[in-house]
Amino acid sequence: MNPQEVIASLLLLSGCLFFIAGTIGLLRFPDVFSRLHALTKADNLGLFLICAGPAMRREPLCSAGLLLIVWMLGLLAATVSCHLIARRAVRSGQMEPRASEPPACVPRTCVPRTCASRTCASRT
Amino acid sequence: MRAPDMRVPDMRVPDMIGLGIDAVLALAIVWLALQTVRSRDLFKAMLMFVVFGLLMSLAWARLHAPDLALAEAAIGAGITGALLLVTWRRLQADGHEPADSEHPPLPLWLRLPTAGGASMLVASIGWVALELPATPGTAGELAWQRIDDIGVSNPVTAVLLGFRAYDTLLEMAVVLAAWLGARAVAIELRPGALPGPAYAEVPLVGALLSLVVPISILVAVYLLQAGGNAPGGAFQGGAVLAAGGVLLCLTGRLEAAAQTSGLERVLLVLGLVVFSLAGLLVMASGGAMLALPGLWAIYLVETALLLSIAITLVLLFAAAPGLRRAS
Amino acid sequence: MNDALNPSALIYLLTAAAVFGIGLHGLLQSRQILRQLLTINLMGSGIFLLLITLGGGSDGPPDPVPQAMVLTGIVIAVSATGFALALLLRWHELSDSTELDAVADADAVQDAHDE
Amino acid sequence: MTSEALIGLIFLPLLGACAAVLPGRLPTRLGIVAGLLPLPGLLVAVTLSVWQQGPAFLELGGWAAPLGIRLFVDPLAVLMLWMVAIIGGLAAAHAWFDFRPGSPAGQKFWPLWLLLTSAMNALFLSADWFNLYVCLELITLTAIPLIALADSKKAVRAAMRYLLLALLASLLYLLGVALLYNATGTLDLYQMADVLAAAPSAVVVTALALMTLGLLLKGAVFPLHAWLPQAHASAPGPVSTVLSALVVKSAIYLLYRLWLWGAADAVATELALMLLAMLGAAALLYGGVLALLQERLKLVIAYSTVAQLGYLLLILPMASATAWQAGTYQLLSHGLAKAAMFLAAANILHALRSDRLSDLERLDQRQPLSLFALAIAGVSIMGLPPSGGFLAKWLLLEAAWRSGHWWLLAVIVAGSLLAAAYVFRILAAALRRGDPTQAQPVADTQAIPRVQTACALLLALLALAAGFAAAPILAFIDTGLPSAWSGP
Repeated sequence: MNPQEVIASLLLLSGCLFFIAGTIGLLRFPDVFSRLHALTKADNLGLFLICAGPAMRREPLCSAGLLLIVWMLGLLAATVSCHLIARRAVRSGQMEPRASEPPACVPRTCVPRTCASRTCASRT
Repeated sequence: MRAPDMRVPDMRVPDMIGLGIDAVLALAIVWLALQTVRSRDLFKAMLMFVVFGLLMSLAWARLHAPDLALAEAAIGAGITGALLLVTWRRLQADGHEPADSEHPPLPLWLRLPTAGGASMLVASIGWVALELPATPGTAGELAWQRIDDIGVSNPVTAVLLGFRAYDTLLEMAVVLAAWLGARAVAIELRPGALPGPAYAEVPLVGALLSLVVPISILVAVYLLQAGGNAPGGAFQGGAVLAAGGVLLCLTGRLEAAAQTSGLERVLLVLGLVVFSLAGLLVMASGGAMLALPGLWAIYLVETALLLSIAITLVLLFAAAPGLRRAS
Repeated sequence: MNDALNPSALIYLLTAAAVFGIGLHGLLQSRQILRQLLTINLMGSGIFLLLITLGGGSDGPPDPVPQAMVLTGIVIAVSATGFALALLLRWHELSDSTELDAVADADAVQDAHDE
Repeated sequence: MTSEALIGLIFLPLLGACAAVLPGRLPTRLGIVAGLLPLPGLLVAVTLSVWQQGPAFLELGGWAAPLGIRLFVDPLAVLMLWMVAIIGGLAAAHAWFDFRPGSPAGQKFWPLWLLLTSAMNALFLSADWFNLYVCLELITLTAIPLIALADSKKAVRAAMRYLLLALLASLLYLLGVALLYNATGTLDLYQMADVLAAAPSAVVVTALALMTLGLLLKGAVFPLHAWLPQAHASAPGPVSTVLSALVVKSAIYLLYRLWLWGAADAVATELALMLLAMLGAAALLYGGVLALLQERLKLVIAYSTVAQLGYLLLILPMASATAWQAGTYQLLSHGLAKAAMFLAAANILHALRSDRLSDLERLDQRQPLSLFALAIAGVSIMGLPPSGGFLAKWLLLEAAWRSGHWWLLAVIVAGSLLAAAYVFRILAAALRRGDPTQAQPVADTQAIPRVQTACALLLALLALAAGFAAAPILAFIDTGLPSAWSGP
């Protein structure tokens, strides 16, 4: 396993970790905005690491360049779709809870039936 | 002579990692198919179907069918997913959500055995077929031996545009028939029925379009010329070009026109006409019907096919007689 | 392929059979035309997967003829789906329902003393 | 010369359809004229060459069988091509008035009609199983929008149901083709015939069963016929004509190719042929009874199609030259008669604005020629001498007698009696005087272009003439017997 292989597999592993983190964020976070936050941040970095992994192992530069383009396109698509989803969420009234007003209930402890606040409603 | 980059690992040596990937991919595909069928909400079922299409393209890649991986990703998941979602949006246009009615056509005790029996039949017959020694002299081996006569080194393109060119020609007739059929049954478009004006004024979308649409054209042309010696070809290129067109429709840059313009009509029949005339000219000049003489003829026909496929898929997506630049 | 059956072809064979069965089950289960189209596409994918798994088994380079058949099949499937969705929109506009038989009973009565 | 004619048969309507898509009236008219008129001329050349030199192959692209696709033309294919040219041509003449080339309806109708003609010609000529799958899909995707052109709720529902079942049938057929290719390594129909015996029987039997199931569903044979009546009854006049006379028969034609040429000596052929004959008998009786119960004229004719298709499957276990003559002659005479009936029914529906049997009284005064055409076609459907239908049923009885299938004799006679019943029921309803008190004025019926009535009448007379002109046609059919059927 020459050093290039080691670095490549390390990059791939860390990329997968970031994807797992993004997915966990998607499942656990209470509302649209935090989920979007988790997804775009973690997955984009994960995608970069995964693209960088094979780029290290490939000798010719052009395939590394291709992987870079793949990542750029992924980035572009992720940011625009995240922007549009967030814009639609705001327009359809799922306002994010203001920092000043304490959230009606702490999401993890909140039992959907009893708590009527908007954030719980949107989570169930 | 085989295309240099068509590396072909021997499938019989089961390397464990490859096996692991195949197993996970197979489980994911089956789970997604199950979700597509079982999820109560139709919108969720369609999304599951799109993801199923993407994983299917991975399965094609694993089965050493790169052309199919491209086609499945571009056509199977991409365009079909876009068609489904835009139809879903139009079905909702007047309010009510199409939901599955409670009483299925066949009771469960009848459905399960038929479906189970069908898949057992397919599995057992497939197993028997896999067990048998490969039949000698199949059309595929002959294709590999005679591939140089076509002048193209990608075997799938050689089969599609050389050995079985007649199939591809009739397939283009099917694509044209689909558009003609869609036009024949089309509902009169209520103004603004084309989805997407809401995204018209978002600044970010403008930037996206100015980057992605040129890239989709570039990729389509690359796939077209790469079709000769590497995975690619007119159909995959056409689907990628259509994706650019679909983006323009979604973001309100293209509007539904009342009439199909002359140019659109010419583009629609271009693929079929160029292919037929090329074949007939070869026959008139003494050769066999549809024996495309050289590489230039194949690329000429492929360009016409690409344009026809792209315009047909975009018009099917827009479900409008024609398209024009948004005023 | 004549000696030990290679496992990865086996995996894809079982996937193809499973997807075909699930598609058929979904087709028999649903009344929604949209879902029926989804299940028909699923069954088509199952058949294409079977075609390539059976074709790809030969120990030489992969057989291009089944690949060309599947490519043609995918393009035909998307054309048929495109037309079917246009017909569904037409049916939805005429009968205000997205199911074929939901209105059957009402229609059967209406059929009897038609115009 | 024949290869140019064969290519012309497929590509002229195809290019005609492309021309019809282009804007303006001239290209559409040019497309129709160039697409449909030359077909009989080309067919004369093809028939002469097949008669003199016998069946011929044409390798497309110059590639030999397993690699390339071959066209094959033999007497059965020529017969079906003649039916496409004649019935398609006359139905097109009938449709010229309902779907004027310049009108918006015409713009939607003609490209699809020309593509359907080209697809049927391609199917009857092709000798490659996967190419036949593409032809079947093209026929489905052109026939269904033509049904939906009728713009009524029933038509669109029938079109949607037909589409879903047709897609399912195509998938089953494709699965069979996939297994056949894996078992034999070739896709060519006639080359596969000799390889099939050596192929593994389990895979071959499953493949043949799946393909047969798909074709039975597309051919609306008895248990799988649910989509046909509503589709054929609610389609526009000329469309239901072509559907009943040609499109449904393309599936039966493929069953003939599959079981009599492709898998002639496969392991399960005798059992399969007997099963298909039983299905045919069931279709004959079930269709006849259902036709008796219908209230609308076009539904009676549609169920009559379901019944008459049964005759085509009865010949399978008989395996003799007479049986083959009977089958092909039934194909020809039923096609002509059924086309005449549907065109006449379309005229009546157009004139009286309703085709309910109860509204048809004093039809002889209101629509004499259409009723006359309906009656003559009924004569051929019933099998009364001297019509073509009679000759077909006579040959069928003779073949059944010779091959010792006694139960088939009873079924054939019962089928003819049922056919007579529902045809006389129509004529009785049409010749009723109705109560003279409120004498319906003759003038209230809408005038129909004379050409449309002439088309229906011409087809009915052709069905009748088929009875007289039998000798040359039967001699021509004899040159192309299926390989295993050389007996008397």
